[in-house]
Amino acid sequence: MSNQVTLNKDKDPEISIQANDFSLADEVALLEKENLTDGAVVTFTGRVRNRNNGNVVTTLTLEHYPGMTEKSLAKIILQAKERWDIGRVKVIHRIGELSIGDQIVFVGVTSEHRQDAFAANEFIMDYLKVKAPFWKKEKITNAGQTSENWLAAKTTDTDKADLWS
Amino acid sequence: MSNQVTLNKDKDPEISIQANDFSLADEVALLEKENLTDGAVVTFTGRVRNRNNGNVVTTLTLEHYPGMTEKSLAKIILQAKERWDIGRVKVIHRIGELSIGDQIVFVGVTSEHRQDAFAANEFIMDYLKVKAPFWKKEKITNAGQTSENWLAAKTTDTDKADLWS
Amino acid sequence: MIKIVFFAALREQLGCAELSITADTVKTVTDIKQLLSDKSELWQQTFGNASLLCAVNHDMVDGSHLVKPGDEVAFFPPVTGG
Amino acid sequence: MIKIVFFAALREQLGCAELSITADTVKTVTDIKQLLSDKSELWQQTFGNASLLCAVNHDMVDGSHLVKPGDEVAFFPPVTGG
Repeated sequence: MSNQVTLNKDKDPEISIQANDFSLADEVALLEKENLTDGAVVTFTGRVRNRNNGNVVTTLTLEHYPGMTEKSLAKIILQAKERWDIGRVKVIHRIGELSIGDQIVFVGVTSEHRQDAFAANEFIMDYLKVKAPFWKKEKITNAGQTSENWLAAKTTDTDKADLWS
Repeated sequence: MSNQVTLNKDKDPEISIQANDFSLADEVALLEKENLTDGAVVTFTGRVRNRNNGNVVTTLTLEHYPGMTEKSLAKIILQAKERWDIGRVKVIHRIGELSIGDQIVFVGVTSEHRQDAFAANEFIMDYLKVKAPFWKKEKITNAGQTSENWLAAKTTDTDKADLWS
Repeated sequence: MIKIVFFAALREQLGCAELSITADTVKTVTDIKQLLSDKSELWQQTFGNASLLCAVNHDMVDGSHLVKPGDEVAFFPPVTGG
Repeated sequence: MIKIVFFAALREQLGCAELSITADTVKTVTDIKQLLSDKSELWQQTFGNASLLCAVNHDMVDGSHLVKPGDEVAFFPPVTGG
């Protein structure tokens, strides 16, 4: 319990779990602000697609496990910093109901040399996909019928994350 | 000669060589506009660093070979499209005199699945570094003395590009 | 007491988001699973799913992890964020 | 005629951005290099640099590439953009 209080009080500026949308430009501006040593900035933005496994998606709802989400992301970022020579990092993940085309997730990484930012960014996304406690439920339409489904985890995501270890 | 005229007339919307700055937000908005199939957007931005090889950099001047630049970038983008399942691509490279912190280069790639956009983006940057005819001259200050130097190509860049072949 | 929380499809299948148990009879995560499975056939079937994950105090653990009073134990399906 | 262009450090070293030669006496890129090297000691030294690259009509080529009237031949140092 005291653990959670600490997490909330000293909110990690590298991580944000939020219902609101975010601005890519603002996030990159923060990564670059008064940062004249890092020549490379790599961003990943994940968005809601209009189709998934052949179904027409109408909305996507993101659930998460408050507290553990932040802790797992902080651990992933720390691992990335141990492996690569990177500067600043920001991870944003949205929760709640999202529509087609909406931004879901943002990962931004800066580094002096580009290969570090590329590798660290992809590593963070790969680990987020299999270790951070988020779950997606999609509302789909099929032959006029609407239904809601929890997405199944993909073995391809697990396999991809395993490639880093 | 007729070759060049054709290149200018049908200006490739995926490539821009320009003296002016660019807006990351605008470029990403164009990559995402009416694009509801691609869930992944990866961007790379390269900026002028304040130090290089231990010297204090004051300005960086970019020269290029008009015509060949566009042709070589178009070829690199084509190779990326042949290798990965990607959606939209944009490559911007600035020319002329730039200051510390200025944006130099932008690569944006969208894809349905994130690994394609990550790989294609890094591939385009790696090939641009060793195949596109740009040259950097930096103005540096060392012990109060200002001098201008053409940057030397790095074998690490050549080695990194070779990893893709 | 040990607080137990459920997420996503698991929460919906069980029709339960959170419950508490006394720590007297359980030593490990596997003990908690067994205790919950004994509640009803629904709970037994649900906890028979081998892919279920468990976290104690926000860290992923396996079945042999020891639990103690005050712990928060979470069960959930494989994650699908990003 | 064959148009020959130089870029970056090479252009500055030679003090020349562009020149033209008649196509009569040259068959390959290597022939052009030899012809230019014969201009002076400066040109000879400069073209002795093994890392120099060559493009004909905007495509990278090696020394054995055949040239013809109307071609644009470029010489330049290894590239350093990005």
